Amino acid sequence: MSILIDEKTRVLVQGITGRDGSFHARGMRDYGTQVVGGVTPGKGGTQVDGIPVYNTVAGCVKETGADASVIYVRAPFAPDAILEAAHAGINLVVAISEGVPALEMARVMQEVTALGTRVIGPNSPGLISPGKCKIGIMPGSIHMPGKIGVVSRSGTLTYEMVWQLTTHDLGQSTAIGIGGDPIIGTRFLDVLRLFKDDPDTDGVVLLGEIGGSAEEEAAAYISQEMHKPAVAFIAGRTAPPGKRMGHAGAIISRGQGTADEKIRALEKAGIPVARIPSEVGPLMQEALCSSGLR
Amino acid sequence: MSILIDEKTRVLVQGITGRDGSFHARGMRDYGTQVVGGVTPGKGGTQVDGIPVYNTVAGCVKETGADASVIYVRAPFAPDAILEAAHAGINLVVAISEGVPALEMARVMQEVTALGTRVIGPNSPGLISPGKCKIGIMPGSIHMPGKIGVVSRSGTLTYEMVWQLTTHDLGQSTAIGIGGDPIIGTRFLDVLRLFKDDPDTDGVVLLGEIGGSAEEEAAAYISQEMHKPAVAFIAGRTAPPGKRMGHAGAIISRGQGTADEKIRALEKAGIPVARIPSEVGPLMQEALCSSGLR
Amino acid sequence: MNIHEYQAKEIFGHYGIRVHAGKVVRTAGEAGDAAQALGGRMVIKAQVHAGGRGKAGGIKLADTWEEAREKADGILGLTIKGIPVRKVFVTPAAEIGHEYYLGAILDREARLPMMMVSREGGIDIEEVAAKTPEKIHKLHFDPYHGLRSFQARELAHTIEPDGRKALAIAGVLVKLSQAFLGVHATLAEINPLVELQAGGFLALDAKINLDDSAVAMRSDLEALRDPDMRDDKQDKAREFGLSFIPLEGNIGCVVNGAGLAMATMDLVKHFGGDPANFLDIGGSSSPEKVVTALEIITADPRVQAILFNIFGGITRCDHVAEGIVTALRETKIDLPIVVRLTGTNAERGRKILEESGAAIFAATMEEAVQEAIRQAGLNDKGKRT
Amino acid sequence: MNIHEYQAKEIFGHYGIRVHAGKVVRTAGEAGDAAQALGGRMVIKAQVHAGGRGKAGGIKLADTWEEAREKADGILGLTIKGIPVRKVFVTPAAEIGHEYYLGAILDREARLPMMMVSREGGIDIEEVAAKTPEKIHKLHFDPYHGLRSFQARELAHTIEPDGRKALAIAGVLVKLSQAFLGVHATLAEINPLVELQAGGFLALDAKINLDDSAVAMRSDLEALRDPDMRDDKQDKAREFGLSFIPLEGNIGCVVNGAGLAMATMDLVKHFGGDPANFLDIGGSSSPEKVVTALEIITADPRVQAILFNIFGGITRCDHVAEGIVTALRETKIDLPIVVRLTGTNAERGRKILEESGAAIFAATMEEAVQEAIRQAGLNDKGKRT
Repeated sequence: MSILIDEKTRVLVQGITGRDGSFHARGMRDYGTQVVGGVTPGKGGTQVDGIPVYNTVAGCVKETGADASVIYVRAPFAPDAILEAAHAGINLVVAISEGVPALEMARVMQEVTALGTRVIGPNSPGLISPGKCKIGIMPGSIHMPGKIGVVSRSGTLTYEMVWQLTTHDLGQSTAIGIGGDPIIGTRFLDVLRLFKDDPDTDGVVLLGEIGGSAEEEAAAYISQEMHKPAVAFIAGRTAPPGKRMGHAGAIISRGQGTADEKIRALEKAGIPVARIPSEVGPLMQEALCSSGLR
Repeated sequence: MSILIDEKTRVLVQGITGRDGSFHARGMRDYGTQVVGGVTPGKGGTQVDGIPVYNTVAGCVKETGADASVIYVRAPFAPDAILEAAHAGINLVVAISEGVPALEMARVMQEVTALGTRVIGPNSPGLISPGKCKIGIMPGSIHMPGKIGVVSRSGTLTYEMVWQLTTHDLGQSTAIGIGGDPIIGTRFLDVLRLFKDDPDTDGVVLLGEIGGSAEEEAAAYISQEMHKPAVAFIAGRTAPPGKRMGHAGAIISRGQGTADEKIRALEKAGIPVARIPSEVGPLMQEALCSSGLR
Repeated sequence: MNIHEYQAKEIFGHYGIRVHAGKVVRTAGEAGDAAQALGGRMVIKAQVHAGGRGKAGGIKLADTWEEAREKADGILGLTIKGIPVRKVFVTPAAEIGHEYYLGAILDREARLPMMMVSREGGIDIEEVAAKTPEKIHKLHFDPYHGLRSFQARELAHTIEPDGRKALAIAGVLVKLSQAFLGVHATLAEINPLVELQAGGFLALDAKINLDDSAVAMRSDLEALRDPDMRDDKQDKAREFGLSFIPLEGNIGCVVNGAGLAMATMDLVKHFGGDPANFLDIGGSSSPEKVVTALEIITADPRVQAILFNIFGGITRCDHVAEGIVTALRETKIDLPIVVRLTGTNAERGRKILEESGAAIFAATMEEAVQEAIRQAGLNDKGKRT
Repeated sequence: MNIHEYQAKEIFGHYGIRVHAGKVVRTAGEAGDAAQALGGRMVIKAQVHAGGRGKAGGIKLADTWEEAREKADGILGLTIKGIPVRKVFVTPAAEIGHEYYLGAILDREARLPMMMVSREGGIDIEEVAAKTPEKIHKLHFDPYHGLRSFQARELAHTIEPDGRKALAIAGVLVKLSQAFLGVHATLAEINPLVELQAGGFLALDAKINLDDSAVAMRSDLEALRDPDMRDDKQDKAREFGLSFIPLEGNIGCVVNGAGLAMATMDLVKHFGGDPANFLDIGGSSSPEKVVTALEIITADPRVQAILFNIFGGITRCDHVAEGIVTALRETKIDLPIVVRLTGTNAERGRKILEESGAAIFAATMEEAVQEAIRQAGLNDKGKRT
């Protein structure tokens, strides 16, 4: 099993006629994802490699029965695209777009939450349930079906970690990049809740970074409620304060949100924290063994 | 019995140190209403005729246990006052203030609805459950306890009708002025639902006027769901189109919202409509008789 | 509050909606100059707060500036629905394609702003609504944010199948919703929105009504009030907190409360009379308000009798009586005054009036109305003989 | 993006918050003139994007304009936290009463803007937060409307018992929330807000940080960027879609992805090395991006070795390899280049590099980092001998 997406998920691509949208629409379909349609306002009626294009999400949903959407539109148009999907009844919206103003996301999230739609991102690489469905931009080939859940604020660092898990023969149930922005639709906690309830996720790898306090809250949740083995890695131990490290959310602000704080909180909660990336696989194996899961 | 307010209602007065606020605070108390406190920002700690004044509604609620609020502040401050009451946990907010921009009320109502607070008004004379509690500006003396519910978009016209009911020995369970503005917190339909469920309301007098289509919807509700005798009167049969007749909501706009349309809808629904005010009492008596209630 | 087409176009222009340039002028000569400056074929449009300007001859085409001057001269001589035309708008005529209707209103029932669109633009939208309501598409929008782009696109697609055109219309819809919110409109309408043959969409006509309550709080909106359209009486009434609307009849009405004032007018008509006005003296009425009310009413030579219908609540009947007595002392009023006083301090009020001997009393609203009608008839006859 | 105190005060002034007039100048002479024009006792404040200006001697009082000139001269010679002071703000000194803290931020967890207030203003708010968190009161507010007046009053009462003073503070809070929303701030802070002895409340110091994503979309916000604070390398990086932050070390890092770039830096440190920079070439990387990245990195004379850590996904490893080869052809780079390529087109990339003979390959991230550290050491030693 997996969380959020599987072989039955019907995906539509917002911004499908753009460079990124068309490239990744093909990539997702090639991986085996059911890409049932795309949306580009004004280009309805055309096709992208056989995938039908619609003017509106509502129109696409009506014709294709899509229940998930992935957004590749440019940042200024992303809030509207998220709301369009939510109002059209889409359950899961994955926003790849980078550079969405945080205040706009705060406004969008108020509305989306009331509609009951789950948003992943923005500034997310997407999510994948290996062998079943991939929604996003990650290279599918490095993944392997299995029982480890991966949740991360990063993109390529996630690939690095997933690849390592795969080489350690630790397949993944679902791997999710929740996005590098300060205001995001789905937080660590939200994903951990899902992994907790997924009977086929045995352990969780949590990849954090500087900025905010989501890792601290995740640590408390894991130790108090999740009761599944978890291993963490936090990027940015050497990041200087006050600088935005690539991700809009990766900033140590007034001495808060440092990697050390996060590592302390995780270790205090009994969660092993890898000091270097290559420790993640072995630590996970160890954690599974001591829980009797391996 | 009565709806919305009774002898247990604990009322606070927003804008109690103003001319209208202090005058009507006394008037309400003299009628027997439990006026437990007042609010005027910056004047907390003072008193108005022995009624304690607080800086914030939250502070007043905490100290006095108020569960209803009546607002006498000037129009520009009324939206904030309504929200302050709603956020402080007040169940019933009665807004007397006149001249609140309709768009501001639309914004306020979105928030208030989510909080589950009932708002009466703005531009309302208030409501009264005769002999129990009066919240507003109506002359208490013309009312008489009894079993007729009165709901009206007007002020003095309501007094005229209530006085007539009283002289016909038809006492009132509760009489409510819902307010003359286009966007109001409680509509005819909302009040009719309450009267329907009130075992001690035998019949309802509905006083409408030109503008909008609330009377038409009320007509449909009364005939399909309320199943209690009702009598109506509609003011503004001779009002010229396009002019705002005193009330912000009393305007025939593009031929819509005329008195004739409303009268037609009511009569079609089997509700007797008084042609002149003095017919209301007799029509109500008749309606009660034919329902076996008199 | 109504504002003129040219003002509405200025607002739309400010919000990024394309409108033709144009000039508002008060004389035929200025109209000719404006037409010459703008160049080409012109439309000359009467600027009055009244619908049906076209049918009334208030909108004319002109091929040359001389013709523009001539047509403006004709329009400036018109009176449309009782309002003399004091200004015309001179604006280029466009070669146009299809005409659409776009309009935003405040929906009372949903308590939200609502956008309405139709492919049947350029004509009376009420007619479309009455005959073919399925041709009007509606969507509520957020009172803070305005119409979202995706909503605008969905709405635009209901009236325009072409993807590119629909996108352009959607852009106008978003801006229209923002203009609507920005000026606290109760109505903001583009009828028609036209596709220019040269490409692009343009608001050919524009109509905005503003929320009086918002106008009262915002000087920038108050500044849109046209002094030409002002009525001295209404201004004076507003200043004193009275609500006054002139009508055609001969019975001047003074009532406290808008609903009761309407009901009183209706009752006058019901008994065969004709009210001269709607006048609500409001809640907390002082003697001064009553004096002002009487001044406004007696300024109308058609008035033959005055009817007071007062149900005292906050309004104190003695204040009303004092106002009547003061007005009679200060100005000569030789009209019969029928008074019905009930409620707060009614007895005291009646005593004040009895002492002055100025009023005819009635016990109920209906008696008062009937007596006023009788007095008006007597008075009128007395004058004629 | 950080902006200066004087810019933040301009914004606050625009939103109706009272601030002292003042002038930004670049020379001591201008500072003297400004002090003379403003009159009275002055404060001279360094305008740099760094905290702790006071402790660093960047804020001075001056009783006369001659003294203002002198103090400005001293401050304009300072370097605060590595940043040379190029501008000072000359502003009147105020006789002040109590000092409060007011600040708005975006709360990530609640996903809402949040107002924070404390009666302990004028000092380091982080210290208050760490030692006596109960002295800071917080309230979320609506991301469209801003703080409601009643919320502002409730919040003001938590830090000021006097009703009238609390009302005045509440007024500032509402405006602060609106300024915060209006400029898409991530932080908008008044520390301290002071009560003037002459009456009224004034923002004595002001700090605003802006959301880079919003700045990228709004030219009015972009215009607030201080050219003095610009870094040519960072500008160039931004222009090519790279994210670059200079550091102090000797190993130039080129990585795709922000998280991986941070992890790479951490790993360099972990193995005893010292990164010269953070550099994320982003997702869809073209050869040009890589060329630009190499140009920026090799401009730093401290760099002794270059480390590429590429996990190809959307990033194609052959593009990265082509970029390296092109850069080597166009500019003379005599630094060791350690390359780790994995993922999309890694094989092809390696072949391109092998042909040019330019790079040292590593199979994993850890091997690459260790090799880069070794090469930097060798290179450094080689140069010194």
